[in-house]
Amino acid sequence: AVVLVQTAIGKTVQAAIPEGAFIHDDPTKKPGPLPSLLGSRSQFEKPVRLPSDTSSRTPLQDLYSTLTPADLHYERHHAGVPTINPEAYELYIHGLVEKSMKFTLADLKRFPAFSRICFLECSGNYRSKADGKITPQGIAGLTSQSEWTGVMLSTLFREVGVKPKATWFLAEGSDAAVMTRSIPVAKGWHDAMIAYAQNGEAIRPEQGYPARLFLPGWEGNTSVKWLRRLELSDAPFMTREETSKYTEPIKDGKIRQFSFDMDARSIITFPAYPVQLEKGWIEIRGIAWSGRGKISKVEVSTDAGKTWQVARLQEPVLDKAHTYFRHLWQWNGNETEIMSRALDETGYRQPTMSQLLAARGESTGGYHLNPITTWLVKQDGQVLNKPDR
Amino acid sequence: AVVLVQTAIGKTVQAAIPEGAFIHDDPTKKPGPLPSLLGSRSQFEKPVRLPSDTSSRTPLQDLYSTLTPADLHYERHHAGVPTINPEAYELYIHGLVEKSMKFTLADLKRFPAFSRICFLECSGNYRSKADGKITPQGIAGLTSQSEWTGVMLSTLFREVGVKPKATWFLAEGSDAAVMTRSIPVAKGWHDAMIAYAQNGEAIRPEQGYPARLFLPGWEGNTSVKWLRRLELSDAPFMTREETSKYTEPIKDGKIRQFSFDMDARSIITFPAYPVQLEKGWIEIRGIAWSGRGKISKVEVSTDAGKTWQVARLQEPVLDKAHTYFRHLWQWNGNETEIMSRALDETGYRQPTMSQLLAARGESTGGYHLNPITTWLVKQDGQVLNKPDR
Amino acid sequence: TIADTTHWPPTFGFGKLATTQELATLDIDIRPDGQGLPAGSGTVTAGKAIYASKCAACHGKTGVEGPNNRLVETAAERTENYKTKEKTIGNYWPYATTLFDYIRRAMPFNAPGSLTNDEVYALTAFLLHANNIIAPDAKINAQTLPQIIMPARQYFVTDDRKGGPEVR
Amino acid sequence: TIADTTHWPPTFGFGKLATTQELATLDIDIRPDGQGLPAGSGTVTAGKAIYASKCAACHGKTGVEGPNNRLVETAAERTENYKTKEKTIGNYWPYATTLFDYIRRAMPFNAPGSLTNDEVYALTAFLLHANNIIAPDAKINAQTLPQIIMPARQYFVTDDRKGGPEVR
Ligand code: HEC
Ligand code: HEC
Ligand SMILES: [Ca+2]
Ligand SMILES: [Ca+2]
Ligand SMILES: [Ca+2]
Ligand SMILES: [Ca+2]
Ligand SMILES: [Ca+2]
Ligand SMILES: [Ca+2]
Ligand SMILES: [Co+2]
Ligand SMILES: [Co+2]
Repeated sequence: AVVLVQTAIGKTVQAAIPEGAFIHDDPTKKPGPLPSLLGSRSQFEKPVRLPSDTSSRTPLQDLYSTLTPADLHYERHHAGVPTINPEAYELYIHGLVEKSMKFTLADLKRFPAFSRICFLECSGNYRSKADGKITPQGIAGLTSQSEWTGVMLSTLFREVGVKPKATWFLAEGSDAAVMTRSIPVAKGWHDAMIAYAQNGEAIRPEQGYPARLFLPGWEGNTSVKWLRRLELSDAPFMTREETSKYTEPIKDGKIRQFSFDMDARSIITFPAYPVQLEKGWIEIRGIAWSGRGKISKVEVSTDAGKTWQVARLQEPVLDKAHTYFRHLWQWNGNETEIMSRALDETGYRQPTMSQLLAARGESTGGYHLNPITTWLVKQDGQVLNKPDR
Repeated sequence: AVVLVQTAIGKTVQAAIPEGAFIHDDPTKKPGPLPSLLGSRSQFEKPVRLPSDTSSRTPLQDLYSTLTPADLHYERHHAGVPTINPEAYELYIHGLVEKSMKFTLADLKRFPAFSRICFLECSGNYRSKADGKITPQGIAGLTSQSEWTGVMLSTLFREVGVKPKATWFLAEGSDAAVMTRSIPVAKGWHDAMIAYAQNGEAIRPEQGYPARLFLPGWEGNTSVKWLRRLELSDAPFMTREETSKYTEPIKDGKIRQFSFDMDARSIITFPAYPVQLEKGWIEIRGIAWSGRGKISKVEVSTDAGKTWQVARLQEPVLDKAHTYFRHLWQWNGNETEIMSRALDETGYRQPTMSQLLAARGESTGGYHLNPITTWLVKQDGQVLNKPDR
Repeated sequence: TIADTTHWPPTFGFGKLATTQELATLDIDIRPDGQGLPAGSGTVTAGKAIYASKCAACHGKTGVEGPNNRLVETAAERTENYKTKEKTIGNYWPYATTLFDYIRRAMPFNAPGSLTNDEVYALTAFLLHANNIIAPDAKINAQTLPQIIMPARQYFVTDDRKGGPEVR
Repeated sequence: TIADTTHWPPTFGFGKLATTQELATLDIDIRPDGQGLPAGSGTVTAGKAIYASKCAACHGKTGVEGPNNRLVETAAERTENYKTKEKTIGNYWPYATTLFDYIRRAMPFNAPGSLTNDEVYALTAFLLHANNIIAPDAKINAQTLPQIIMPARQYFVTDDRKGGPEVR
């Protein structure tokens, strides 16, 4: 397989590696940089969030699986990202407790720790665009997934002695919004965490450094970041974020409050706008999740909803976690619509926008919208988001 | 709870937020930075790898769970990190195949994809220091864990038509070492991947950007990075890395070759040098892993090996993955030794260094050493690594 | 619960007792029943002046114009169903105490936590009046504020969904 | 295998056929049976000169001194058990073909891939002679190189561990 040639000066040169390979940037011809303190992305990869004044969205279409690199985790905050010195950090727990206490960050880390992989999602995670030129990041980029580590709130409840008549607690942040939400004590005992680590390392500033409340499966706003105080009480506090915000008009003139669970949802992240599709075999890919438990099934339709097939789920399927799904499809070049719908272990099946509006009324506001996302595949390979109504 | 005071100018000021809180850096008093394109670590957190000329080690003692942030993933390469343009990238598969083929990166991504969380470990992952002043990073920092995504090699084997008489294949990188290893074809069919993504995003340059071989549970060097070529053959190629390197002297004057599986191992990462320990309740924490399957149990001793207790394992326990263990211990301030040992599902139990040397002979070289790590806890709270013999 | 606490000690002994003074500093929340409200008071007139200098730039001259969140419902809107109009204090806030709590902790946006309690009472009075909820001469303090019944109170219901096939 | 391929098409049709020319360029490996060895040849004398100019700086004047990897076993060491001495080509390399393959692909470290095939043959001859494996006048080429029996060949055994309780 090695070809030999004679050069002018009579030497046998190694033609096995041809002229082209000797160019300056042939990586086999020059040792590269030595091991370093910290890595960085390839110069050829530049994934970024999509920022607005109040949030920044994860580039779902650029990710290959369910973990979100910490610097691409979505952001939503109400008065910017505070800078908190971990040496000065303290978490107070008081109110209906035996002992009002404060814990330094070092204290929190000394308690028995717990880790879990979980999604986080803003309950305002829905956008559309009339011309269909919107990416998965634009539509549903206010959800991300991390491995969270911290102390179970139940451990701290034990330590301070939560009184039996405590039914709610206030969680308060130390950002400039001094963010507050009321949370049922039952959630605190069940699976709430005070998280100080994300994907193996300290939580990032945008995610609540040095410590946050983390409520698996619940709307992101309730997982109060930069947590400074928990007050146990016998009633909710009716803060601005659980009255004026994060509530939604439903039927009969009512407004739904304390809608904590994130409903099951899925989105195809490939193929999606702005991908230019080629005919032939295509692996449809996306994520599905439910705040109420495990994803039991994801169904995919490649014929505008006429028939549905069961997609493959990436193992392990975890509780309240983004679950990657994949489905093989042979595209023959005809115009069609592709879509996915998630089913969770409670028996819930992700609805269409029409079903949602039929159930809740027309003016439902911007929260807790989890409709099936439909992608229109045009004959020329263009993929556009089909407006939901 | 709010105290009111009268100021000189007769106004009621909000004493609920005291003088101190009005200082410039009170995060509740000034909106912070707005949402951004990319996040970064808190200015107070500076985890780094520990680089040498040939490798860079993961700061195990700074991590809170089993995922390694990509920029802290250990590095080991033999001629630096090449820069590879993903547009120019091609993977060739040839030799004992029906069709010799080449695949661009885009081609690789079109095939059905697969993800899994797995550790990677250099088989030279062992260091000690006579004075015991060595961190988990120093002792065993050549292992890290990521979620890897790519195409199963079996999928590509199907596509090129691997011939039945192919028993080995050569994997070749495009770094300046043009790294080569011979791999049994059976591993290729079983669980080998061509990985192009790590923790959700494109693989980092130090981990083989844009694509690498990934062999779950096998010594890191076999998972050839910056992969450019696979040649199917009926015999191993006996490259320098599988003869002069990555082999180890054993008993009877023999040298063990093709020692692929990483033996089960564990290490306590807290408390560990240079931690200064305080009396009282301590959660002993660490990681355990096996290249041969799942960790079935981790045992911890806090009395120099006289008695052993079963540690809690963080769920889900995954195949060939770092498994976090935690164990509660009340330290009374007396000098003692703490240690952990991993058991895997084949029934293997992590040995002491004496057991290893008894089994392999005294001059075993630097590969595949997985002894129990012992930490000496001194009365003054100092924690030192106890030399292994 | 996720942790198996069977073999845990009754207390780990980490953390310290919080002092009353520390809690007084931090415990700034106001409950619907008025718990947490400080001494002091405010009038619509006083609030109008403070609003003009510290709030109008972002919420508009009359609380309607923006550029930031609309706070006030116009007289014309009052006859419509709340669903057809923009959210305001008049049509979407169930508790008056929330207004005091939120303004004190988070407004003005560029200088949160800078208002005196009297200023907050006055601004609360002004905004309640602007939304036609209290009289122009009402005086707002720890006793009167929790008594106010907000127009939107009647609409709020607690989510009772528990999963399952039904879309709600 | 992990993928369920039951419903897969026989081929996905991604990728292209590789041409013979492309493979000739990349296929630089040498097998123990000599497959892959190019035409050309080299002598100990020629190798000695090239070694002095291109290798000695890193591996030492006689291949013993370093600073980088020791390549040569001294006469004194030859009598000892291989375990007691530093690894060298003489005591730890099972195949002579590996030397050609490795030098050609990876050395000199600062300019890998820059040697001609004749230079690689010559360096291989020189290093084999320096380790007392071939005669000073031996000529190394595609026919002779695979014939050489390396002293360490006899020690190599394939790992046969499969897990289980025994420590080996
Ligand atoms: C620099 C701009 C700015 C100034 C000045 C300002 N605000 Fe605001 N205000 C905002 C923004 C932005 C929001 C929305 C914050 C959010 O949603 O987190 C807001 C929200 C509010 C809300 C809640 C509205 C809702 O729909 O829930 C009230 C009430 C409010 N402001 C009152 C005031 C008062 C009273 C003042 C003066 C003391 C004031 N604001 C000054 C920008 C401002
Ligand atoms: C600039 C320094 C440098 C130069 C010049 C150099 N080498 Fe090396 N050599 C190294 C290093 C470093 C290694 C180890 C590389 C590794 O382990 O990945 C090495 C390894 C080797 C090995 C393998 C040794 C073993 O133990 O496996 C051989 C054989 C070798 N070199 C031969 C040569 C020859 C022949 C030349 C001249 C053509 C040469 N080297 C020039 C630095 C150099
Ligand atoms: Ca709104
Ligand atoms: Ca060695
Ligand atoms: Ca309170
Ligand atoms: Ca404030
Ligand atoms: Ca070949
Ligand atoms: Ca080369
Ligand atoms: Co809600
Ligand atoms: Co090995």
